[in-house]
Amino acid sequence: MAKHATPLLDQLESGPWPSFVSDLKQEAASRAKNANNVEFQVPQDCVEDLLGVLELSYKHGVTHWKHGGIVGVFGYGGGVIGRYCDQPQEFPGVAHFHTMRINQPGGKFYTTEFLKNLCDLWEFRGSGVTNMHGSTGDIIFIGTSTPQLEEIFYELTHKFDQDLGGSGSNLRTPSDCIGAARCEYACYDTQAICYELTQEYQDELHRPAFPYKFKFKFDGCPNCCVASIARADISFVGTWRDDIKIDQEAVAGYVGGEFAPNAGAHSGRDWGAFDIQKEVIDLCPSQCMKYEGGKLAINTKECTRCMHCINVMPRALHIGDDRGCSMLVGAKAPILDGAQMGSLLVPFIKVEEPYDEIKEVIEAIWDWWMEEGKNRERLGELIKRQGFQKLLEMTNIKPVPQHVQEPRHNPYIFWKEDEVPGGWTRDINKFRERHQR
Amino acid sequence: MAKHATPLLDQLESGPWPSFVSDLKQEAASRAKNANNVEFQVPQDCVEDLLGVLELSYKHGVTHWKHGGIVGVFGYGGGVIGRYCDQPQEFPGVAHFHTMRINQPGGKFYTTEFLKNLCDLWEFRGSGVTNMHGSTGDIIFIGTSTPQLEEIFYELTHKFDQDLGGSGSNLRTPSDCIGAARCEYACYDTQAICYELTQEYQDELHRPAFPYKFKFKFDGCPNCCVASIARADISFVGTWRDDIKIDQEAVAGYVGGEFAPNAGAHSGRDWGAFDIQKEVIDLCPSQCMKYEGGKLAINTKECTRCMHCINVMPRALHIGDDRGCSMLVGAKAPILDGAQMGSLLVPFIKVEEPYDEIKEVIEAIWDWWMEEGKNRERLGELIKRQGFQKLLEMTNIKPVPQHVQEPRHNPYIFWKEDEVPGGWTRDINKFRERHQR
Amino acid sequence: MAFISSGYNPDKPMENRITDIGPQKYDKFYPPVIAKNKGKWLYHEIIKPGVLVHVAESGDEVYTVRCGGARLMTVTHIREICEIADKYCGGYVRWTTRNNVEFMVDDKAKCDALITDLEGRKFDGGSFKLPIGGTGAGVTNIIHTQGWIHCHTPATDASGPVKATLDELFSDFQNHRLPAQLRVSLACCLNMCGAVHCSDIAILGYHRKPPLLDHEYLDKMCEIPLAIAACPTAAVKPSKVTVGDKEVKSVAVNEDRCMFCGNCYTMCPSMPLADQEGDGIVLMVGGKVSNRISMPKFSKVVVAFIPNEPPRWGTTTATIKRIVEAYAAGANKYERLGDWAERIGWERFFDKCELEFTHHLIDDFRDPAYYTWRQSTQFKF
Amino acid sequence: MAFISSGYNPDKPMENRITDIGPQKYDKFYPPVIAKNKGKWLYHEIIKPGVLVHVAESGDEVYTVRCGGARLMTVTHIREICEIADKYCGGYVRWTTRNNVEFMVDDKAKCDALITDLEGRKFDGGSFKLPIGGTGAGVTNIIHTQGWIHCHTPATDASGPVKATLDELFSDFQNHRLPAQLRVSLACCLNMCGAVHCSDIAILGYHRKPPLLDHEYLDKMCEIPLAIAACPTAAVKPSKVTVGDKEVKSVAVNEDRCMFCGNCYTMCPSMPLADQEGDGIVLMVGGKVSNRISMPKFSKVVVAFIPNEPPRWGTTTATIKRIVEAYAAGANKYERLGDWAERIGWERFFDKCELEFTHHLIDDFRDPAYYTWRQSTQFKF
Repeated sequence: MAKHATPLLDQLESGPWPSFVSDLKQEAASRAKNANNVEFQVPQDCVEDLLGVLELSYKHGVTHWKHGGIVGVFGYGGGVIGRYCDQPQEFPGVAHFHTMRINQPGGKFYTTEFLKNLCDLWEFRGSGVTNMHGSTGDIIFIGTSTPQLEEIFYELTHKFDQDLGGSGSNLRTPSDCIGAARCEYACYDTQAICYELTQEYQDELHRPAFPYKFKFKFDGCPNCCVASIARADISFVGTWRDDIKIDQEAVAGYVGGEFAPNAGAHSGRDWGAFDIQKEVIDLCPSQCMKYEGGKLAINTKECTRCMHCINVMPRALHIGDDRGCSMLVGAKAPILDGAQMGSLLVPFIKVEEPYDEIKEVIEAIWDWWMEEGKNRERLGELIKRQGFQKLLEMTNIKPVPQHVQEPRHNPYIFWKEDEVPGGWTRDINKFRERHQR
Repeated sequence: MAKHATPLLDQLESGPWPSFVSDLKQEAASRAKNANNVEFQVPQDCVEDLLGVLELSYKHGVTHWKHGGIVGVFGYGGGVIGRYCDQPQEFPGVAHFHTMRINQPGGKFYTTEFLKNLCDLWEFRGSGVTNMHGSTGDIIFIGTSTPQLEEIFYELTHKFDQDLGGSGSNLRTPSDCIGAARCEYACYDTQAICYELTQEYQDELHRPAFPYKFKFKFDGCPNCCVASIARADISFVGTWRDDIKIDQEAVAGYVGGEFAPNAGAHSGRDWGAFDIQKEVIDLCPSQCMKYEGGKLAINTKECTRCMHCINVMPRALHIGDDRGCSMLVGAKAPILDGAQMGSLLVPFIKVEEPYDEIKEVIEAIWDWWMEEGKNRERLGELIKRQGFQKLLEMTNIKPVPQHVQEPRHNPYIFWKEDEVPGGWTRDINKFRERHQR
Repeated sequence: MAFISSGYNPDKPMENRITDIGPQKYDKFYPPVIAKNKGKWLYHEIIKPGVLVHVAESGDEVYTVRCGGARLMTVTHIREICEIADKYCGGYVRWTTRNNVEFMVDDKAKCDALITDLEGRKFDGGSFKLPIGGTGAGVTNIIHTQGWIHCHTPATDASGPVKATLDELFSDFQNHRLPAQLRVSLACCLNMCGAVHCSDIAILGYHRKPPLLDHEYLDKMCEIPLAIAACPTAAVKPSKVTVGDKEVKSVAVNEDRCMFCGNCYTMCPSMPLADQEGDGIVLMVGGKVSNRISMPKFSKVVVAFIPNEPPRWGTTTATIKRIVEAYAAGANKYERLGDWAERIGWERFFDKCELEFTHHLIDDFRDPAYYTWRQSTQFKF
Repeated sequence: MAFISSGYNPDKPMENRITDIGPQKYDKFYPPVIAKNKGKWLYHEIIKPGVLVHVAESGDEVYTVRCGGARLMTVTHIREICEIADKYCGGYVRWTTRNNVEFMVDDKAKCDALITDLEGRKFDGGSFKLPIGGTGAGVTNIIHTQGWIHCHTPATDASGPVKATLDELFSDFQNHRLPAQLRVSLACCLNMCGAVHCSDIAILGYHRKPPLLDHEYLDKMCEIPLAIAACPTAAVKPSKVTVGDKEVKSVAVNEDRCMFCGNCYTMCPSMPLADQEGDGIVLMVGGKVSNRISMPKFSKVVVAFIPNEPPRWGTTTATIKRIVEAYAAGANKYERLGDWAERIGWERFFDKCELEFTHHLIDDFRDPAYYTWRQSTQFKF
């Protein structure tokens, strides 16, 4: 029998989509039964209380969680978020119910062995409820008490060789797409650089010294499956500089209907026979393609590498061999000063160990932002405030037309004194010799 | 012999384009000769001095004109702009050299009789130098002295039934395109409404009571030949709501090469045979056209009236019969706060005497701007500062999707208290009953 | 419930301390077929919704079965996933960025048994545990934030509306009939932990009442200057307030300037915004992050407010369904929702989706608002 | 030079005063063929560059010969225009918005003699008085402002650069070889009396030195608070300055915040900006006001600075010529310069026009600047 009646939540058990209510209920039942005689280190009925407090929110139409206090593990400034229930008497099992962020592995590949170990640990020392995964990418452990934080950290580091992720004004846990591991579009090894930079910047990740949060995200190609361009302070998007490789026979295969376009992504409807002119050539944003006499031709110079043709004909077209990434900077969600997409800073850079050139750009950006950024000012907001020119200056990158979608339409150019012959110091009396008052 | 040597200006006499230097020289010579024994009321050699001071600017690379003082005609706050030379000893003929703005007639049609009268007046009481016309539209008389201002105004009003134009913080001289007078694209009579509103708002034109300048401009169709959309605080652009009228025979004439496309505008190059699919159908921004089986069809519901097809085939396509205009508001040049195009306020309004509905919109806008506008704040800047919603509210116009190019991407909606059930007054103690601190 | 030590000594926190080791290295977790063929994949194909094959230069193939899952997941459920992975996938499994679970096998033969197994697993309440789908021109899993289950600033729940929406859109999770992929996301307040602002459809929790002021405690619980500085519209000012017979330091809020963002509450727990009538849902549409064909773009607000309707948020899910159906009916092949709306014009979008246009949808946030108004005579009646 | 009264009595300014009568009524000046067919025109055709025929429903035709002219025009020149209009056009003539003069006749036969007459008229210096052209897919007359001839704030001359530019582009004034019409405009400072900000090519005078401060006279000649308020970047502050042995009220300018707009000078003549080395030309391109095909758009800054080079501004005109030739070579039929640049991408525009891209061209003016940076991986190398 459930500890709390949940008539509202119960209505979320029907329907085909996996019900988190059903899952929580099975966890509550499992803890109640405790078949393996676990010495639960947080209240055995905490999941019951979690359901109870959520039901109350469904009734009241508002949350019943309070601000966290400052909790954490020794020497780290992030990775743990305090959370308290605002009805602790009614729901003592979740009175203290902190979150821990566990740094996910690259590509979110797991062995079951590792996962089962985490499950055992979290059932034992926490609620057994997780997010797989949080928005930034971490595994999220939802709900434990303050005394368990160090214990969990100790077991993670000593037994599982596993660290926490970031939270607060620091480098947030970097994340990546599946990349070269299982995707033919990957222009660089997202997992390799994600891991390398995560390791290199452990101090920045664990010890908040930044004006605000800072995110790296790694997309292997311009399809941007991890949405780096919308949410990373530095977004690494794979690209290439040479020709798209064309297998003309495979092109013919698509044209002849042998292969389904877009890898079969449109199989749910009869869109008619594949029309390469209409579906590929005409949709090319730079109009750099031709299909004539049964041959496909791409004018590489005019290609903007949007991926459409490659997506439509993955057997026939492949990314070029001169690969690297574009770095875009400043993306963020709307809070506080409006959303930003990443703005292109480095059109092309090779992504190769030891990534020194990339690190130089990162560190130049951080130096500037740590010097000039206000409290809670994201990089994008600093760029807006001080200007894209300032970013170029601080990163020592030459302005190129690729930096802009279009040149400025206002003519308000802030010239600097050293750019103007004769400088700015003038003599009013000399001026008045030629120009009477 | 010229009074001042002008070796630099002389270099602007060569080349095919009409030389203003040659023209000034002929005027200077004419005044020197004075064949008609005119009793010049300003210095006879003022055009010589004008050439002299301009030559000096060419040498110095800067202007030699000073700020105007406050000069004008009695009872008007605009129409005259004071101008003084900063080298009056050297160029006494232009020491005082004020500008007068003469309100041009609609469509800038003239009888030579009227023009010759103006010439006689201006030769007699001024420099004889004009702008045909100033940027806003007026005839500009360049260069007279303070005592002549009232004399010129008296003669203009008494002899020529002609008033001054606007300057300063008032309604600037309204201007129009040629419209129905000689253009088959005109969706309303630009000259009629331009004249009517100019007369109706004479007080606003002559007596500055506005926060800053205010411009009306009247374009007969979306081709916008007077650029109203870029520079008028209220821009009236002709449009229609019903079908474009199609003469299928004339369409065939274009397709068959009988008529030159775009009224012959492309005659200077061999662009190949006219291709209606490529040149009309494919370029239609809303893709609402078809040419099949020798027939042209337009889906009026999806047409955005961009004029392209009509421009290309003026013999075959004609604007619809349910005509009126769109009103756009707030256009301005970059100073002070960045340029603005006009923003669509009234998607469609009939343009018919006595224009009461239009005047209602105008006056509602003025009431708001005069109440809320800061000193030197253009209407567009006020709309930016207080929001487009406020403009709709003050003009009592219902928001429609036509008002936006796209809906807001930030979710920062400023709800008003009366829109939110229960209002904003809440009791913290009641809140705390459900939510402990 | 006895306390059991991990070995950690609170008196000597630095003793044997291990820190700054980062995550496990990625390649320890690669299935063998992945480890072998990494960087050498030739092409892929979606065999049917939710089932992909990737073919390597070596001729190797990997079959992936993608399953939706609530991102809120218990260890019991994860253990079941592990059990499946142990049985069919040699002990490997992965998650996607959008909270899907992927089971990979290196042989088509193994695939069918796996699929049959997955399809048969249901929770006691009747829902699928691991429904197969989420590929191609369909709807995939909804990324979302915490909502009422664990967040202190939400304006709506997350898991509930997501479950209700995906029940409504379930057939499109398992089908490829849409013109292009359709990404739905939810953020429970406009802090947008989930960065939903570039989604085809974004469900956003929104407050509509200015903060309550707990004057008696405010100065004790908060740093007033931080609360003031937190306000992006400078609506919060210091003030003195009489509580009972005492004058206390507190703040005053210029309510007309409040846009309900909750930044003040983030800095100061004595300024709560949440309210049953005030809170609800904003719908935004037409965003994308891919650079395919068109450039990435932000989602636009098309429904200013829908009340919270727990437990199943009926108006929200019905409105979303209406938008999806209008998109499915109107868009061209490969055309994302936002590209469709731009092609037909937003005025037509509101028609086709039967949405009301209200003044709230007109941008009035700072200078760039201007660029969203219509500066052209090109529009449709 | 005796003073001759108009009849105005300065002692009694209101005596017989006529005011507020506005302009002459437009229809008094219509040629008969216009008056008769107004609102009933069927179509038009450009017979050859500069010569149009409009055909009315009645069958009437009006032939128009369009001539370029300097907008700065003396009465001698206007009288000559009148003489022509009297001879051929029944005493009617009109001007266009872009300072062209139009002679209209209602019979094709009258047209040829008119044209021959016009083509023969030259100034003593050799230039045409009334060159025929300015129609169709070519360059028409340049609209412009006053410049050094009559303005107190210019950063360049107007009539001179316009004459020099139109000499350079003259063949395109008389030809229809361009892909579409090309509108060139000039404003002698960024107050832009001429509203050149939406032109295919805009020539803009620009200062680059902050105002000189005439401290000794500043407080006497100016209202200091107005000068301070005039600054859009809040760079002007009140200050006290010692001049000789006297302390006077004046202003100080934060020069790093100055964008040289000259608003302070407009309010206060003791703050002049003009300087021979500092002043020069900015080139902007790609704007349009027509709603045809694409929406109206602003011109973009593509050359941050060219020094003033009187009398013929050689670098400016050569640069413009280069842009026009690149456009003529690259654009599609009907494609305006800005649409061409957007289609090929601005990075390609700079290549094709052989223009250098400098940091000045990146927008850094207020929040909307962000929207001009490249938020996509779509670009050309």
